[in-house]
Amino acid sequence: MADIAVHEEDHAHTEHGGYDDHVVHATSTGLSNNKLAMWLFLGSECLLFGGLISTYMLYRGRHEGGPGPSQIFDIPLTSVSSFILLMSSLTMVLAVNSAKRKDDRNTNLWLVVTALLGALFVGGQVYEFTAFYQEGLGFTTSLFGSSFYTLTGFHGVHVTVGVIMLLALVGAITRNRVTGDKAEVVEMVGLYWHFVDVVWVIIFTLVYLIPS
Amino acid sequence: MAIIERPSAVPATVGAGGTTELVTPSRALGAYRRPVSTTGWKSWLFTVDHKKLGIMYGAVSLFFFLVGGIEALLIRLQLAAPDNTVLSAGLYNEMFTMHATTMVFLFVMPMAAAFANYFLPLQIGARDVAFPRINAVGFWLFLFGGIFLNTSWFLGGAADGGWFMYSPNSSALFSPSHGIDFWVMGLQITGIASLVGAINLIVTVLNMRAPGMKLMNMPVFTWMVLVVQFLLLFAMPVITVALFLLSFQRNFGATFFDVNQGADPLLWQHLFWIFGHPEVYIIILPAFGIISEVLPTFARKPLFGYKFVVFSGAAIGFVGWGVWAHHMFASGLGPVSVAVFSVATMLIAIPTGVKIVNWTLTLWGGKLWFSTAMLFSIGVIVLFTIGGVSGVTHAVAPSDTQQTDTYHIVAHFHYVIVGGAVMGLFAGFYFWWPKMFGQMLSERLGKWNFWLMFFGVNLTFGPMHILGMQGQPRRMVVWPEKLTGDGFFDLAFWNQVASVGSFVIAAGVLLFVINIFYTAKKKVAAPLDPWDARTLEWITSSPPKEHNFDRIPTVHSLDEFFHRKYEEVDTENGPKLVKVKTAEEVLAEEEANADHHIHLPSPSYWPIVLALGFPIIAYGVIFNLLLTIVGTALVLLAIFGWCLEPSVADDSDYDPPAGGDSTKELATLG
Amino acid sequence: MSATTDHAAQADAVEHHHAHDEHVPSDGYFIKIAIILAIVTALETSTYWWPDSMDSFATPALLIMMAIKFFMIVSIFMHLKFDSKIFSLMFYMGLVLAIGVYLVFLFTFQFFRP
Amino acid sequence: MDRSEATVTTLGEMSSTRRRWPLAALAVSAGTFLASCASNAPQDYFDPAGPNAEKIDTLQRPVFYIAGVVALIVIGAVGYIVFKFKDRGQDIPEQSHGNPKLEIALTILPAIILAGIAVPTVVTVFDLNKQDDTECIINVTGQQWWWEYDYATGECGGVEISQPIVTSGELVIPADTPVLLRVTSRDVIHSYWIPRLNGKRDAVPGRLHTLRMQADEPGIYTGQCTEFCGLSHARMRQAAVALNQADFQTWVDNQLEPYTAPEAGTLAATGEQTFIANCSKCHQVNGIANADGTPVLSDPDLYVVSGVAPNITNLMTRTAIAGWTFDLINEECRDALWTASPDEFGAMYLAGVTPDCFDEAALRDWLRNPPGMKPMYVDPNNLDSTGGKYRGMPMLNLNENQIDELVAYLLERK
Ligand code: HEA
Ligand code: HEA
Ligand code: HEC
Ligand code: CUA
Ligand SMILES: [Cu+2]
Repeated sequence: MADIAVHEEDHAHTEHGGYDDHVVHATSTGLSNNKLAMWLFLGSECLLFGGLISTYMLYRGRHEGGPGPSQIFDIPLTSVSSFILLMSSLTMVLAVNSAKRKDDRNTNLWLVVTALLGALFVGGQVYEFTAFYQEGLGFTTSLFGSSFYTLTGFHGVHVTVGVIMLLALVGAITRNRVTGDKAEVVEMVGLYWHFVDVVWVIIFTLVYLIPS
Repeated sequence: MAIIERPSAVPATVGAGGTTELVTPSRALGAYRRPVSTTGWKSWLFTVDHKKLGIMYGAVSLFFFLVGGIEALLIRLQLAAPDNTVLSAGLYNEMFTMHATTMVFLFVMPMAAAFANYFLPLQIGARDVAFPRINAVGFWLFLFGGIFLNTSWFLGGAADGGWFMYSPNSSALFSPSHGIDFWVMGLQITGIASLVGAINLIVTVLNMRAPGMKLMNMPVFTWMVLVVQFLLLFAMPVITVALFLLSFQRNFGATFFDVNQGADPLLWQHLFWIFGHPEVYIIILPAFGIISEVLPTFARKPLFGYKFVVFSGAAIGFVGWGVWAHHMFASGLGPVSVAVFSVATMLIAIPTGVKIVNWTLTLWGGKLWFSTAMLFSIGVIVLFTIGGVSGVTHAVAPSDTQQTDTYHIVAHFHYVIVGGAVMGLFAGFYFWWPKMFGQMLSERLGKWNFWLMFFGVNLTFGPMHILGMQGQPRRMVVWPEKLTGDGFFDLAFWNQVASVGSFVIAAGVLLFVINIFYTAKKKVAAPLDPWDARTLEWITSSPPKEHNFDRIPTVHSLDEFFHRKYEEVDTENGPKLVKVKTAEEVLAEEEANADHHIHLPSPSYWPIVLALGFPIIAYGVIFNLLLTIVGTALVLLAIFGWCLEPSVADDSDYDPPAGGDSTKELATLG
Repeated sequence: MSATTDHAAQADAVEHHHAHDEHVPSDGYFIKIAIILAIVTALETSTYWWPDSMDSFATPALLIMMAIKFFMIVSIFMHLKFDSKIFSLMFYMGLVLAIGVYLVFLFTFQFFRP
Repeated sequence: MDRSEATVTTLGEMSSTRRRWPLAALAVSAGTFLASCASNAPQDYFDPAGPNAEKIDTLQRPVFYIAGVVALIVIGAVGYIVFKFKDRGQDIPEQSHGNPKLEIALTILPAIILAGIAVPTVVTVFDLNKQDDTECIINVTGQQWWWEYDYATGECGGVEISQPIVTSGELVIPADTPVLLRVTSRDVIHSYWIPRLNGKRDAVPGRLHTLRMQADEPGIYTGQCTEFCGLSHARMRQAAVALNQADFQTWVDNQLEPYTAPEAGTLAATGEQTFIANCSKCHQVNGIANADGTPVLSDPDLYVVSGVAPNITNLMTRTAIAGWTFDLINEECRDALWTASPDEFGAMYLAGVTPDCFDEAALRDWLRNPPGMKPMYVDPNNLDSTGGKYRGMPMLNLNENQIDELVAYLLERK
């Protein structure tokens, strides 16, 4: 993702041995290319998740031959994991703030915490899936099953990708391999992470909490 | 000579203040060097240059146009006589499915991407796009996706569900071959290409404009491309969802379209058309952009009502989201939905009409030069209008229940697509060829090309109006003799006319292909400004240097180039436009004030590697999950390499070693 | 190089933001926001134990709380409130389009029929 | 439908059409939108034969004219400008950038025209959707690749239907009576369309859609499945047959007549046995019984993906089979029937497949090799994907004797 704005006249200065493009990118709008791209991507993701959520909404009541939502959802458990994901947004913000202060140590610390919380969430989801499966809701059992697993699965994959990105970022920061503006890279991963959280905010309400 | 600016240990001037900083070369980073070839095949495989990518996009889509065209000719051969046996029923179904898929996804969309890639940076005065490597990935994904899709012909048969692939006919039960799996996965792959391309181009337009290039100074082509990228950005995810649902059903047993489980087949229709209708504007708007460049150039006056044309383009893009269900008037939506979508659809004729009117008024009072590009553009106005008004007859929902799924629809969309989008792209070919290759396509062949296509389109698709109204449904491998009727309107006669017409189009297209080879062989250099053009892409050599502009031009107005050449002088008979500078002089001035120390992105190995992983994953999903793991590993490796790649090539990698001033003198594009 | 700065300066009349004069809220502020979010989440969860008779009240309440959480995260954690309006435009364009299109989509399935 | 014959006629067609080439150019340039004025093909949708199609027609005609005129104006304007302003060495024109007032005017004008189209459109949408005057309800079910009609018991246009009637291919309705079709499907999406009576309505599995049908006069109105439904979509046709009330009564009575077994010792009687042995697992003939008197019941859901095969109790009352694609009657009889005046049509139709008219070629070919005539996914080696079921009628490897017997038997199913 983090390609460098290239047509600009820029000056590179070496830092820590790597070729660090610490460049002031002058763009027409004055905005960073990378951040703009990330926001566009997130705008696009709205339509992706919108489609999955609508499909789920349409099909949630159709579960002949298998358990329905109200039979299997474990609201207290999901609430805990929702809370965990929510808090990971806080730690992410703290990581971004540390990065802006050029405080690598704290940046890394918060990134690791965020990744752990994310991993915990994914773990919760894996547990939830196995539990549901044992209660008779397979991917192919019913329309409800297919659309539930697809929606939450897509979200889970997004979280997993986020965790990998966070950990890779920690590695890159530790070894000074971040190309481009470090704070901005952290911020970009942060945007992605918050978006994934925000999607869960919606899923948690629409899928789990609203009585069907 | 290296085109890639490499960091040299010479002091470079930085910033307005003129402070000097030392720029040192980077160090090699293990295996992750960047390739540096500027000529030869490697320079194409690893290029990140938007112009090279543009040319590759163009070449590949042209190839797919011929493929899709040959499929169309086979369709027309089959339909030339009643109960014909050129194609079997199964093959015929594969043929029209792949004809449409190839034409839409592998020809028109990527051909528009070709022009967008090549000319958008030039038109806004940029040296490249915002994300050159992502740009390269887009191209390779398109190429590999297209090849993947077409390998289905040899691996058990192509998709046979029609291009909108309605469920449940697309379920494994009803289409047991792997064709639809190829279709689903192929479109996913090219879909990623469109999505990343869209993000890239939007950022480019917003962020990389030359000084003075306000949004309202941008050429209309750039504007239309921008609108298209937004449409892609928001439409691709919708089809992505639909395709995922379908492939989960076909490959992993999900139940989304299983009616026995209570599924509603209309789910697919909605998702497809929520994508599909914006898609038709994705198809047409680049062509609108092209002819909005061509018409003013050859009328020698600015586009009439620039702002109206721009806003109407945006309006089309916007309203286009609210009309998708006009493809489902017979699907049983219920009267309220039908009425709402019917009226919404009619609304779209208003902004589109604005464009037609403005083009026509651009011509009014002009000094019209009928070059081939101009002929094609005028052809678009005429043919698109015919297709557009038949679109309005479809928008009238009750009449559409008669028209839908007949040849009347086929007539409508071929008029707007072939008469509109394809002819528009051809206008682009003739208009921009000298800029891209420094050679003029033969105008004489070009005019033959135009007239054959123009008559061919009318001969092929005109009769389809009659066929439709006489009740011939589409997608029928045979039409029966007993239902042809006789007299003036009989189906047999008009089907024959249409079939003959398709070969007339083919002759036109063939002339274009011949023209390319003829031109390449003749090797006559084109004048710098053959058309007396108006926009920024002409303020550079033909073909443009690798860094596009010696000096980033400063823009003062719309039609910047024109205003540098012409000035208004007062004469006795009032003000008069006089040419004060030739294009050569304009260019010389730029060259004389060239920017120093231009920094261009280095080529990269990773885009092609990354893209290659996707078809492997897709084959894996169809044939053997082990392959999927291999593909995924390749993708991960490529991402890893991508991230660790230094931002420029290592000094010692340059070949031949550059000496002295490394910023100039670029290899030609060949 | 002078072209660069010209470039930026002469470019569009769009608000010119620079990486450094951006408003960066303090850690404490974010923690406060997080606490509010946590409280809202607790409220949301509590609806699960509300009696069935309150269902018709719970749904709108949940939707409102969802929206509050959504916009707090987006505008504060994701800085949209402090950042350039262009970012907001890009994101909300997608969001509004998605909401609009999919609501109509569900409407055609008579999803909202009681 | 002999193949060589088809080729011959094609060639004949070609030579006769060559002379019309100049006309072709003329017609195309004259604007094919106006093609609605005259017609010959039986599915011309500008030739309504009932009130529903009529409503559509009165809506679409002016729209087509408007569309044509708009197109002609644009083409005319472009043509005029191209002629008037071509480069004759004039000066470079003034660089004018537009004229907002003119622009706005030319934006509003189409808006007004479209508003004029939108209002009657909406009115007609709701008008066509009314169903309170329905006098007869018929269930129409599509499957790969034929239509089944199921007449519910009750009154239909003044005629009492005492027991359900199940037929295929030809929809028989009382003329001048508002009929409501309840359209659905058993496998993929199909679309029911009788152009001269009404627009299309998709037959979507899992959904029930309604479609109004009404023919003013007795006659036969052809149609075609218009939603792509797989391999033999092109060979999924249908017709609506309208009869006046008395004739409709006769038709209903005939459909409900009890089964008459073939006379013992005849070829047809052997055919009955052959039928029971080979066919009745899929096809139902109402009333047919084994030698011991037990009724023979078909079990198509075991053999066919969609779960049904056509009910052929009264096969010979229909004029075409297998998705109404292959004629049971010869060409003269077909032409006579299709062009019969409303008065004589009923009698002609009720006569059914008479010995004079019967053309057994298609039926024999069908029994010999159904997938050879109509592509269906019935390759016996390739049934894994469907759980062993066929998607059409498979080749049964009947010998010519069996075919003779079956034809003799089927000829009596009227
Ligand atoms: C380039 C692609 C393109 C474009 C631009 C359009 C443009 C339009 N289309 Fe078309 N359409 C398709 C490609 C396109 N379409 C395709 C591929 C299909 C079939 C898909 C399939 O089934 O396979 C289709 C199908 C299709 C249908 C569904 C038909 C059916 O299957 O039953 C409808 C229905 O409303 C429709 C309507 C319209 C309308 C109203 C416009 C309008 O945008 C047209 C507006 C333009 C004009 C009207 C002309 C200029 C205007 C004036 C001169 C002003 C004055 C005009 C008036 C007052 C009338 N189109
Ligand atoms: C971009 C879109 C596009 C384009 C450009 C075309 C172009 C053409 N189309 Fe296509 N068509 C569709 C999109 C398009 N079509 C779609 C979406 C459908 C619906 C499919 C469905 O129902 O699912 C369709 C369906 C369709 C049908 C209906 C099939 C059916 O319903 O049964 C027909 C029938 O005539 C047809 C014909 C043609 C013809 C004759 C051309 C011509 O314009 C083609 C002209 C081009 C050539 C003839 C190529 C030239 C080739 C050569 C000169 C050979 C030279 C070779 C070498 C040099 C090696 N098309
Ligand atoms: C495995 C099931 C199966 C068997 C066995 C079978 N058929 Fe069929 N038959 C079908 C199906 C399915 C169709 C509909 C095909 C179509 O039109 O697409 C059909 C169509 C027909 C038709 C056309 C009916 C109409 O109304 O259009 C006739 C006649 C017919 N079969 C006769 C026979 C005879 C006689 C036999 C026995 C020798 C037989 N069939 C055995 C499945 C079967
Ligand atoms: Cu049934 Cu097409
Ligand atoms: Cu559309």
